[in-house]
Amino acid sequence: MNGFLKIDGLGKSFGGLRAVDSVSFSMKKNTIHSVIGPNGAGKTTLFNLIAGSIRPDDGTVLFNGENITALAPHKVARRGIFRTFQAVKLIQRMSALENVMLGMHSQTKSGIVSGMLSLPLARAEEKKMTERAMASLEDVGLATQAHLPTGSLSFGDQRMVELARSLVGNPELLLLDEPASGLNMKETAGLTERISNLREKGLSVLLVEHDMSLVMEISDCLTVLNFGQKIAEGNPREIQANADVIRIYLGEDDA
Amino acid sequence: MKKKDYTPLVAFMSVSILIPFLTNIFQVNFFLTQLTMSAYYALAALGLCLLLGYAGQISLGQAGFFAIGGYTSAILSKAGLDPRLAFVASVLLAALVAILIGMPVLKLKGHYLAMATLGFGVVIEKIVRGTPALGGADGISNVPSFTILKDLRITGGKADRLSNYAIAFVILSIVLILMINLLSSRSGRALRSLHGSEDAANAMGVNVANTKLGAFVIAAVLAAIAGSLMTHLNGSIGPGEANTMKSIRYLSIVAVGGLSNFTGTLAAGIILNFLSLRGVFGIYDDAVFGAILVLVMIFAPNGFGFAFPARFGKGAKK
Amino acid sequence: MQVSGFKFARTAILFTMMVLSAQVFAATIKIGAIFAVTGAAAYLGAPEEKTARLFVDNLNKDGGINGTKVELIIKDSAGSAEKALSFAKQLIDENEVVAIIGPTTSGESMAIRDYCNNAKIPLISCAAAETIVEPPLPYVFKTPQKDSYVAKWAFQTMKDTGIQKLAVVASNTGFGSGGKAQLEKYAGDFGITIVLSEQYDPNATDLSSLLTKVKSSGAQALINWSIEPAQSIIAKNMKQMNLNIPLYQSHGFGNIKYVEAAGSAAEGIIFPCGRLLVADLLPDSNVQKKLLQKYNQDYKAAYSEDASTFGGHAYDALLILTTAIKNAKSTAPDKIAAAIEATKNLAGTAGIFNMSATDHNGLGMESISMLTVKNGKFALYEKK
Amino acid sequence: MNQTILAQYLLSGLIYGSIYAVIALGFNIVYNATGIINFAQGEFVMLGGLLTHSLSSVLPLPIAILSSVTITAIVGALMEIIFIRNLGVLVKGDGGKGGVMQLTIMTIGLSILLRELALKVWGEQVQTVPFFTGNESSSLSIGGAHFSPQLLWIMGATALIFLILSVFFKYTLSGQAMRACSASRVGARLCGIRAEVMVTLSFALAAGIGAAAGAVTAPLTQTHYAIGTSLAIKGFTVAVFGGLGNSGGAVAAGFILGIIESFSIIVFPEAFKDIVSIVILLAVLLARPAGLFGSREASRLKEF
Repeated sequence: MNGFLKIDGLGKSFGGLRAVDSVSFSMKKNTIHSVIGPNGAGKTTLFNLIAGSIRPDDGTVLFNGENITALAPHKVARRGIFRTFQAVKLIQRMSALENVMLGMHSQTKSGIVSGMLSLPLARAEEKKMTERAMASLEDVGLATQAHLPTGSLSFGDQRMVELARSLVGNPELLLLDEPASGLNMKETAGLTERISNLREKGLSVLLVEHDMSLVMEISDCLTVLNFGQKIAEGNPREIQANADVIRIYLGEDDA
Repeated sequence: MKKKDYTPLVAFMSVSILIPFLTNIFQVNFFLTQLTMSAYYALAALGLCLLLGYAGQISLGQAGFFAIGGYTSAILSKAGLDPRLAFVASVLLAALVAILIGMPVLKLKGHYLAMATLGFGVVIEKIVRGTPALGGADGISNVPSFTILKDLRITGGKADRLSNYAIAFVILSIVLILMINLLSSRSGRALRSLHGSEDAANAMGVNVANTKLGAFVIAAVLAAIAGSLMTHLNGSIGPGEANTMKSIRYLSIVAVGGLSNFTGTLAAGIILNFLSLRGVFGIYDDAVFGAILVLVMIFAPNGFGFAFPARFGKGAKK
Repeated sequence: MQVSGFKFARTAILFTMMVLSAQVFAATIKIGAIFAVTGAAAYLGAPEEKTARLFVDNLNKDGGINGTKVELIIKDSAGSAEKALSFAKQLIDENEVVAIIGPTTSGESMAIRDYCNNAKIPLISCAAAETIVEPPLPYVFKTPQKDSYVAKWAFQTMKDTGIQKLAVVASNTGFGSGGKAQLEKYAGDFGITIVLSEQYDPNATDLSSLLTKVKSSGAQALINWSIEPAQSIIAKNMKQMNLNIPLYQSHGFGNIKYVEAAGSAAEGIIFPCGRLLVADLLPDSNVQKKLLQKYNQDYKAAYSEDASTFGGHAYDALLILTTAIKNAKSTAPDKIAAAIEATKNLAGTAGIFNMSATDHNGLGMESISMLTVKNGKFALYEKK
Repeated sequence: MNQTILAQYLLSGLIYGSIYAVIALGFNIVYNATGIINFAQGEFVMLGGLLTHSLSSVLPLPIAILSSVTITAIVGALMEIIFIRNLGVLVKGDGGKGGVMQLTIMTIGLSILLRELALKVWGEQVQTVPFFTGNESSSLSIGGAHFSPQLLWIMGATALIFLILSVFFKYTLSGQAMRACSASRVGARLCGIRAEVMVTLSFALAAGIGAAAGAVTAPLTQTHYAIGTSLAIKGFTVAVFGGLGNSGGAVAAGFILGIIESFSIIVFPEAFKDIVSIVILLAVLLARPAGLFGSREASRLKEF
């Protein structure tokens, strides 16, 4: 069923600037789909439109057939779509473990009262969340720093905590907003390997990224944006051979 | 397995049990009454600590909810209703008002939220001061005592000093337990994430608006409980309880207590109010609280005081 | 800066010890005083506190009461009822005072009235509200004149000058609402109908809109009942708005500062008040004259500002209390209370006090006279 | 309800409005330069009134007013240098220890200290400032409604201050520098603007204008040590109502609220006047979180 994620004529303008201009593409389940394009092409805006943090002017977003266009971010998360942020957004004063446990918020339901009275439901969920979070931290190799406040972790580690946080609620679709930015070669390689084996675990990933080596290596399908419009789509080989893509990246061939 | 961090609770309860023995040894049992009054003021400050310190939402109207609790209890119990029902009614009314006010107001941020909550407090004070049925500027006096069990009652009499001290500090301990549990639970974590980054909380499925409202209602309910019990203890309540300066004093207490730190707020709330109620500051009473706000913001904007490691849920050994 | 929880316990114990060392035993007569020295009622409380200190200093210079010095413990309640209650309990249970004077405002007095009465400690309030001593509690008294007498005096003068339609404005305080209630209660007895009766915010900085409402109500005269600076603002606003109807004030106007503030707009204001402000104009035969003049001179010498009738309430409270202790020749609170109740024609600043089992204020209609303002000074009002 | 009565209500609305507007302008200056709401603004107005009262007994009135404006401006500058600056947040971007909210809370503490200081110096009694023209009883009239000439002075002062501010912020170099500081401290520093000086200047300017407001309104409103608090709450209400940072909005909002309050007397008792303006403010805030004339984007982006 290819109606996994369908973007149809999505548009958004800020004042005069038409940041995203009726972009449409669809994404198959259990694939890694990347959105690339030069700076200011509207990648992040498109990403935020899908994640629900900004409202589109026109167009629709369908996920598993359901129209989630104008849903608030926390409702989008509840439908199994988790995201990371370009500038890592973690709760500095909370430990890494607690940050990751926050990722399971939408999968658990104990309320304020059961929390206060620490009723069995709350305690059971607490136990489950702690174990899952520790496991998720182990996946990203940060189990030892679980109890340090995230403010004291290195930038690369913080990215990993954010990744762990978005994975702990085993989402259906993971939105990664330039995960490689600020990482060195070694960390990017680790990240590439980690994202590709997510696919083996049945996860689907929508990636917005500059790092061509990462994108070309793991993407099943690519969408190329330029000045808010989709100019190309296809697998990595087709995109690398596409004249328009080369032109916008490498500039006009004067010869 | 992570166990909740009850150390602050143990420290607080041991001190509060110790104090009556001390006052007995030194024959200063009259301290207990003022300590009891301070405990109720600390309870209202505890609510603000949760709202401002943990959920990061400022409120300059906490005294308004204290007054709602106090006045509702005073009027209903004077009208003959059993004080227990009056207490429940006052807490429910405060929660209802908190929801009605909170929903719209919590959309605002920073200065706008400060102004809206300040305005709420001023409106409550003007209504209470200007309505003859609420006793007008003289407030309401000879409010009946609150009989919880057969011989356990909240009243200001000299004979009931120790029992009232016990009631107040038991209530504080219970609330402290509830708060510690809340903070290391799922909704507590969501509440704390608001102070860090609302975007992150939103992205993780936290309904930011409802969580803020939850914190706002809990703060209002704690203030109403404090207002209601204090009114029975004193046997009276005046419009002064809803005054802006009172809300600012709660702010100073939370600030010196360490912003996001329950024990610090309790300690600061009890000690500062105790000194103020004994007139130790004399005519500089307001000045002391003003100076506190200035000094705390200079030296420790995130507050110091009897800070316990602010993170709860420390869990396994380091 | 992390401080472990047990520091909290140690500090609490340390602090308790420190306060205990203040217990000093001295053979003095301990009297408690609660005044709103700061805060919204500072206009009343500050002069009261200054007067009380002056009174006790002079008393102790003349050897105190029957040779024993008086120790006055003054607490600033800033006009808040809960602080007044806390201080009352502290003064009674801890300092073991024989009696308490004050508090300044009616709200505070109502809050602590029952506690003092149950503890059998005499309380002489400096607040005006009638409800403090209606019905009289054995240990509770008050020195300011009854609001009803002040209202009746004003109505009598209005009746004499043919006023039928009256507008009432009062500040939204204990003082204001108490007066407004008495005005509304007794207006009918003098054939006066109240066409408008409203309260305003005590911190009001301009009342021209309220006075416009008075103008449109067709009132023939306006009476304002408050202790705040709003009294002068109303006088000025009326002149500025060309609202030329007679302006009456309450005994709250008894402070020359308000006349200075109102300037030329104060001319002709009529208000019932004690005789303190016109002491020099009184005939020598007047029993209060010497006492009032001495109080005025001592106060001016000590604080370089004019004495006000508000300070006089504290003077009278201490006068009644110390006289009662002298007569009772004992500091047992119950004997003092009985002696206070037995106070007979004691000349105070507010009038001649005659207490009784049913009257715990002791002042009659004759304690008040109508005053007016003539070229910036208080003067006795002569009926034209 | 005849025509003169309506005119009279309108006039008293103008009196309230001009008092609120001139005070709200002070809030906007500090907000424009620093993003803080300076709760001590009410105390600057109080100081202006009390200083003018004291000085006017020894100096001719205009000189007394000028010197109290200068003294208060110095107090405002010193207050910023001693307390606000060392918190660093305003100058080193967010490198400082506390955020903007911590600074606003500090100004609450400072306002209390200034009030207690004034109690020590001037005592608790009420003080007045002589009228600029005529005296307490002089009255002018338009369409049957009478009012004090001081109203014209207040409205004149409001207009003058508004004009000075608009010119200053738009056309003078230091005005633009101050606005740059508010937009981004780091950016301003990169352009060579000495941010510390700008912030101090903004407090001095706000203090001076507050004092001027105090001096010009004191003849009507009288002044005493505790008058600052209620004026600050009203000034803050009007500044927020008009849109924080928008001086034109503040003046308009001041007059709108003043007139509404004046006419509200017909229905509600005067004691509830403040409730009317707060309820209106809350309604507007919820409809337009940036206030009547404030820009929605600016308020949304403002980091609190």
